Amino acid sequence: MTNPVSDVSGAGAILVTGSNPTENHPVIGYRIREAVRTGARLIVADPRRIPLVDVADVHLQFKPGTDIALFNGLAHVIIKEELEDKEYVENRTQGFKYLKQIVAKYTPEYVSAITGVPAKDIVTAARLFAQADSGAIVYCMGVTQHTCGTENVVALTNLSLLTGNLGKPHAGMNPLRGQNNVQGACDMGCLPNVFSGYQPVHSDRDTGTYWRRLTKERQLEQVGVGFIRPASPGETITSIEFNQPVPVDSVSDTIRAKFSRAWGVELSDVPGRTIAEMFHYFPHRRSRIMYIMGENPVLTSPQAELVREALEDMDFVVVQDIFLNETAQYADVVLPAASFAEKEGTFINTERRVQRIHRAIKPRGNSRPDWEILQELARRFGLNWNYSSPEDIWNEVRELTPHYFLGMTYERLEKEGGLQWPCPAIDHAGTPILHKGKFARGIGQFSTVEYRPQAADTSGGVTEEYPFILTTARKLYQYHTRTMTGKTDGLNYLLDEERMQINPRDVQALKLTPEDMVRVTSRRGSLETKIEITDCVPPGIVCMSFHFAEPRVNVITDPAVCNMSVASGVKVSAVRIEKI
Amino acid sequence: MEARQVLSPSKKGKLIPMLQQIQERFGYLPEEEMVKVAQLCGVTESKVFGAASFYAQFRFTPIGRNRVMVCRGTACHVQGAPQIMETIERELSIKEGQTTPDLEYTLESVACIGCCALAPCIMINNKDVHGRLTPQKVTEIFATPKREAQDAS
Amino acid sequence: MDKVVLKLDDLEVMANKEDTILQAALDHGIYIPHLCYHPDLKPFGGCRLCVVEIEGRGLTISCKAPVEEGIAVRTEGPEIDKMRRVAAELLIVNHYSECLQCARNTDCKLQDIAAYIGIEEGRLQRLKRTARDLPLDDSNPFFIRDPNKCVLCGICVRTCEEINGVGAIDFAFRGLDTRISTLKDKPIVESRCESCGECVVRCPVGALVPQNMRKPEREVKSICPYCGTGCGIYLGIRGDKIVSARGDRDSVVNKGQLCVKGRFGYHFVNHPDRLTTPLIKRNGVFVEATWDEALDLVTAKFKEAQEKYGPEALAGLSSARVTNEENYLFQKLLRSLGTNSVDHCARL
Amino acid sequence: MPVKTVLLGQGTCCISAGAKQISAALREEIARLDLAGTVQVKHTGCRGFSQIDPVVIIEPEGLLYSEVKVDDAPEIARSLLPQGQPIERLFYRDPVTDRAIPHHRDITFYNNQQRTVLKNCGYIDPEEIDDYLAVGGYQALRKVLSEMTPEQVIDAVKRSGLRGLGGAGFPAGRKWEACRRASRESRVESRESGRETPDSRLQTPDSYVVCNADEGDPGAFQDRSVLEGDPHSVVEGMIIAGYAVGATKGYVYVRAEYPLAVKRLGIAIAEARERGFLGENVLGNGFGFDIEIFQGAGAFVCGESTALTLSLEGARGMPKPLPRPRTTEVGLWGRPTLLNNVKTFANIRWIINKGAEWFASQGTEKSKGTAIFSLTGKITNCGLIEVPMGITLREIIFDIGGGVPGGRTFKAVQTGGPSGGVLPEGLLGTPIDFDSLTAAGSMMGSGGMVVVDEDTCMVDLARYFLDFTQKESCGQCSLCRLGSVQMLEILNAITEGNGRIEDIDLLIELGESVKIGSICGLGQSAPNPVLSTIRYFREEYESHILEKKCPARVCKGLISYIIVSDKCKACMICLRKCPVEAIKGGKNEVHVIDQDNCTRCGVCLSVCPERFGAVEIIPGREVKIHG
Repeated sequence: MTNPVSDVSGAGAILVTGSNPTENHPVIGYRIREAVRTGARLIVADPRRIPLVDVADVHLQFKPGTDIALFNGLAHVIIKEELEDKEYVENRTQGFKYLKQIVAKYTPEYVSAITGVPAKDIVTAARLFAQADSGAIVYCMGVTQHTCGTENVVALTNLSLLTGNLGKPHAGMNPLRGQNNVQGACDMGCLPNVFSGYQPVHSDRDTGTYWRRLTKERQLEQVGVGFIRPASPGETITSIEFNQPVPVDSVSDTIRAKFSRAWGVELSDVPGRTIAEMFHYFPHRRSRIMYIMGENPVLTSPQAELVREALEDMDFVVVQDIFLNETAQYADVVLPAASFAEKEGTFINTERRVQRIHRAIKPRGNSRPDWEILQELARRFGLNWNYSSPEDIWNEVRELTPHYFLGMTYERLEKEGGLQWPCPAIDHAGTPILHKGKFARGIGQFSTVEYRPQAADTSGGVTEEYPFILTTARKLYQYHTRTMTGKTDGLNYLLDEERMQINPRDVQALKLTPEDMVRVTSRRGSLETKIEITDCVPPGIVCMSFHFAEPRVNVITDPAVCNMSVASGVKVSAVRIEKI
Repeated sequence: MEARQVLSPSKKGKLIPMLQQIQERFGYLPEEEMVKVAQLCGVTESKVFGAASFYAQFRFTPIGRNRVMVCRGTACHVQGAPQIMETIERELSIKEGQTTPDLEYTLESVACIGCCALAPCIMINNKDVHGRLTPQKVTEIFATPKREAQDAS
Repeated sequence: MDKVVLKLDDLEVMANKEDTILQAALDHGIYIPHLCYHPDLKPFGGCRLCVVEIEGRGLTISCKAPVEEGIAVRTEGPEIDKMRRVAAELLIVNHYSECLQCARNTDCKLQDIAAYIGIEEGRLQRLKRTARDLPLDDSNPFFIRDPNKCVLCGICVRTCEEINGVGAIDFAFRGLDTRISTLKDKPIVESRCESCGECVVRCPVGALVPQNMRKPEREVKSICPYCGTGCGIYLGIRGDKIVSARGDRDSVVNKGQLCVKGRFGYHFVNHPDRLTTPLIKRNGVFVEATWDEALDLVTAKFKEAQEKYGPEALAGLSSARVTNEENYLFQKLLRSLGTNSVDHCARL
Repeated sequence: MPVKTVLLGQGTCCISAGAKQISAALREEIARLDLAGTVQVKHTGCRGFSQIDPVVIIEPEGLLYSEVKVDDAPEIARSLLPQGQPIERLFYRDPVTDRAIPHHRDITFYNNQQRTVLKNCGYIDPEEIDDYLAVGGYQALRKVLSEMTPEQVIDAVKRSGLRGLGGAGFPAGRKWEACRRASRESRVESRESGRETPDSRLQTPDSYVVCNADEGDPGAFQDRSVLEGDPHSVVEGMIIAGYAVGATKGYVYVRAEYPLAVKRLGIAIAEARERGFLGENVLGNGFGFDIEIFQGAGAFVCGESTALTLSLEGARGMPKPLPRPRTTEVGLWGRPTLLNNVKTFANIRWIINKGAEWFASQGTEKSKGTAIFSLTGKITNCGLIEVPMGITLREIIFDIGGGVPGGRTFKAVQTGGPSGGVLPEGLLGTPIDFDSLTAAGSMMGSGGMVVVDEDTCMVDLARYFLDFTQKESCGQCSLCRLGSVQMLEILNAITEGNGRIEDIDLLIELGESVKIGSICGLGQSAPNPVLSTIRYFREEYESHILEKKCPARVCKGLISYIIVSDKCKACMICLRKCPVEAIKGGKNEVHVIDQDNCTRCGVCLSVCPERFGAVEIIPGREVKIHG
């Protein structure tokens, strides 16, 4: 998030898209409702009628996968009605004229035809957002988990730039992170291409993936299989004028050298595999040994069957977790870890705030905090690790990542209720709002993206054979794969089984009754599920959560990934539904 | 603080008129209809019920074919309305606010019918006013139709 | 912030211009009995207990009256005492008061008020209990609603509306029949209630209490382990078990608020299914092992594979649930072992 | 050209008494006699004298026929023939002198009144705007729009001394002025705040005018009569108010239990719109104003301004506690709102037409103009009256009302409905005005005036009113919700014979606390009937408690029905009708009521033939009749 959570309360307008805060980030949901009560205008852009729609001024119920058209349409209205923040656009951005050209054709009528949203609602939404004193954009996986996820974000960012909403209070671009420390995992360098603080490991910090860099010429053979869709010329990347990779060879070399020196080891510059590549479709491209700490990819990954196969196929799998989860069944060794309540450390939340956690009780049985296990292993590999506490580790992070964390001592974090990065010095107050006054890269770049319809042969393409779009979501009373929530009886009482949401009109057309089971089949796989009849989903669209092991929705979702962020496009899968 | 609240007159202001229309149609407020009203007015269902249950006009159970309203105005009271109510309760074997099991009668009291010169009085089905009542007259009013109803069943 | 000076009884105090008299008094350690006031919520003014007298103007309820420069406020006086006593007695008589069996015993605003005013048994006996006995609503697995203990302060209604914006409950009916109700007074679990428990936290009496409540012996500050919002929490500990979680009111992120998972979803920590010892799969079955056995095996296997396939053969998935320190160490370990294949489920 | 006009009251009360059928029959007869060309039958509102409804008036003679029946229609029609003669048997007979009075102008009930607001009620057809125009309707509006600035209008209302006739008597001019000020300020503010968005500009008028016609007081029906009899006068007053305070939208909040008033008001609004008195451009003046009817769903507390506003907003009508902004500043939808009663608005045209000074010349020093009461109860002439402020209670009850009927003795008069109090004979000299009535422990309130005689139990009357208010309590504040019920419980105990002597002091203590501690007028005034009856009729409470007797023979727990053996003719009627078979006896055997089984339902009394009069009620429950 460019802005703090508390900032949402005073926003003049809020655009929520691809996010269902009241169920998945309830406390942020409270803030949004609070903002509405005190006068904020709320625009919800979502294919589903999420609970926030009840308090929204406008609901833009677009067809899944047409995000770019919608956002470009909003930009079109803003530019046409001259509602953009002219001073801001003039002084702080570049590329406005290209944006203007690109969105020219996205008239409300044109966009309406693509998205199914009434033209007048597009106009109203654009005005509400642009005319507010401040406009916050709140989004989540509904925007990013698409094959064009990055482009969706680009189109959304354009709106924020146009209206001068980046770098001021009660505004900004606010992605909501799904898990307590997903931000921290990224910030700490648990990504193939960067060390902590996004310091590049190697020169290609663009979209390069392990597989593509190594075997560029062999990608094309995969077309149609659809595991990883290639960036064929003219299709996606080349039409984007976004963050052109800067040559960072010398930079990354220096950084690698820094870490190498500090850690006392040689470091490789071979790009690492992403999660999707670790479980590659072709066995010979997979990893052979997996060390899985606190993850459950068997349930969470798209085309989960493939993950299961890949795990079975691997030479050796280590799972380190607090429960014997579904993935652990495929492990050769399982290491018992301590839970969050049993150790010291820090988490980083969605607003970049580093916060302390404390040991409340001692680890269960012989379980140990993950850091202790890791240190034990490191020593067995002959590495000279000597951390006596998480604080030792944190101090190393601070030193090696000074531009982000240097100012954040445990003492300060404790006393000041957490700090938001960047906090590069001990007397630095942290950074609640990013891009204030100036962008990190100097000037805000409008980038242009075009809407591309889903081809009929791709997973999201609706055809006669696969007439429904299946989208995925999470629910209030469960969390992820239920490893944690499933252990609380009350939560299981409130939500104990998966039911696919389906519109009453579709129910009628398919001649279903509320008790019926249905078979849902995509181009990837098939499952059986109960149904929940609700007008939260419009006709033609069905929705499932991935909380339950059975039915496991990810056996049928699309593992095709976004070319740039490598996030999977699980939000759109064409399916067919049959009564059993 | 109260002035700052953004209120939308168009939707919420129709809440009570909508409930009145529903009651006009069904004779009471069915649950599904209240849910619909909530959606149309942009308020929660509990708010609709909170408002509906606040006002004497609204009912949540089906109403009898004949609606008996006993005036509880002051003039009627001092002229013996309580006795009239008791007599009707005895005649119909129901209490104020209830409906006979055969859905023939619903017995209610009303703040004032506005026929104080006719006190004590009752009104049946919003049109027939019976005034200057005594327990005896009440018995007569309910004797005939009740017998008919029994015959019919 | 602008300040004003006013007199509270015989004390001259300085208060924020936006404060009400009640806030100013409570800030300065002056107790004025109150039941329907809650600092997080807009004033309601229903309990009538916080009545004070502004000299020269007469009685007013202090939860709604703003402070003003130079006013002199009396928190006690014959008229105030009479009215407040009668109001308190009426509330107490109609409150189902089996205090010792109540989960909120010693933590009850009505008890505080009774103690402050000094309730006389003789006076109470003059009054009749006029409220009716109503059934409990224990449909929600996390809390119980007892309308017989409800004092109709409306804090739950306002919390549901002002704190989390759900609006699952409202006042229904009127007069003595007034009660807090869902649509048609159905069990709360059938309403749009999101089970966040914010109302339970704020209920001044025992009308809303957690199911199977156990008071903690101590509390430890932490961060909620669920979504990325990062709400500050206090874990309540009893023995070696977590028995409660509450929001940290000092946290700028959640200001004391929590959702259903954060407040009630801590049972996984105590759960018997927790892994307590390393396991090694032998012939397709997991058998318990010592740490040394397990770690030695891992080390050996990693080395073996790396020799066979090269360092690239190893890949690691880190976690969005573990701490920064642990994530950092994880990638440090893998990169130190020669591979950059480290990722986590950020995109899921 | 009609020579004669037949005026037929068609108010709710008239219709209840059969006026509709009479009208139909009369029209039929007139057509049959071929009189349609010379005789016009006109439906009007009620003329207020409910006691003698249905009434037929023949103009231009001014003849009044009282208590007309359908069967009288042919005879009335015949009397309208050129050679027809007045029908003497239908003349009103003065109950005191028993003299037949042919002309309505000679009837004491009318000629002691001073009708301003009710002037046209009963004379014009409320469903015909031309009737209203013919009596000078909408002239005030024309005058205001063509000659006066809003400030001048407000000034006139201020100078007239008009006080709100909804009960509290707040000076109307000051309210209008405050609303205009707030309305202008808020307009500037919303323009400057920059928070205006495309749709918010469309939807919110700057301020509102609301007419309170939620007449919930049991026993008051003057608002209804005005709306049924002269709806345009209210509409005109509201338009003028809208012009004065700068509002563009008006609501009439009227009880849904008043279907006829709703209907007539709807017709009046439609007609006014058609004639250009309402709409975007009133009388071509550029001023826009329209009125919508909102049917109140039945909550007495919605007479309170904030509760009424909440009700219009679709919420529970729970009054907002003080301190809070006035409705004139923050009212409907958060906008400045002028809320006045039906009668207040109906007075406006007179103030404009006849001048503020004319209005101010009537009434007393502090209460100007007239007051309207629904005079009911144990009174000879029951009906709606309009009298100048300052007239005494005695004049109303005895000169207009004709005193207590049936040779009974006047005991007390209750004014102000459930919020008011009871005044004994000693206070009959009290002049009618806002302040005097309040000082005497009662209030003007909504204008109910119920006369009670020796057969009315004051404890029961207090219990009755409290039962009403506790049912109508919004339930929000502890003192009103619980205190009023507690008081009711005590009164129930007293009327059932379970009272304790210390209960009287407890009632006073509770009553005074509820009075000072409740949020709104409903709670604050709920104890009035109890406190005033204790104040003036304490001995009645004491005899209930100490002697276990209800002197007025009302409270069921403290009375006995007996059969006077000398009078009983052993006719078996009561014996057969007794629902609990508590009457023993037989043919030719004097009947006796078994007191242990008697439920005191009163059936025996009502069935005992009047000529026998053998059943009597006596105070107390000690009677034991054995054998």
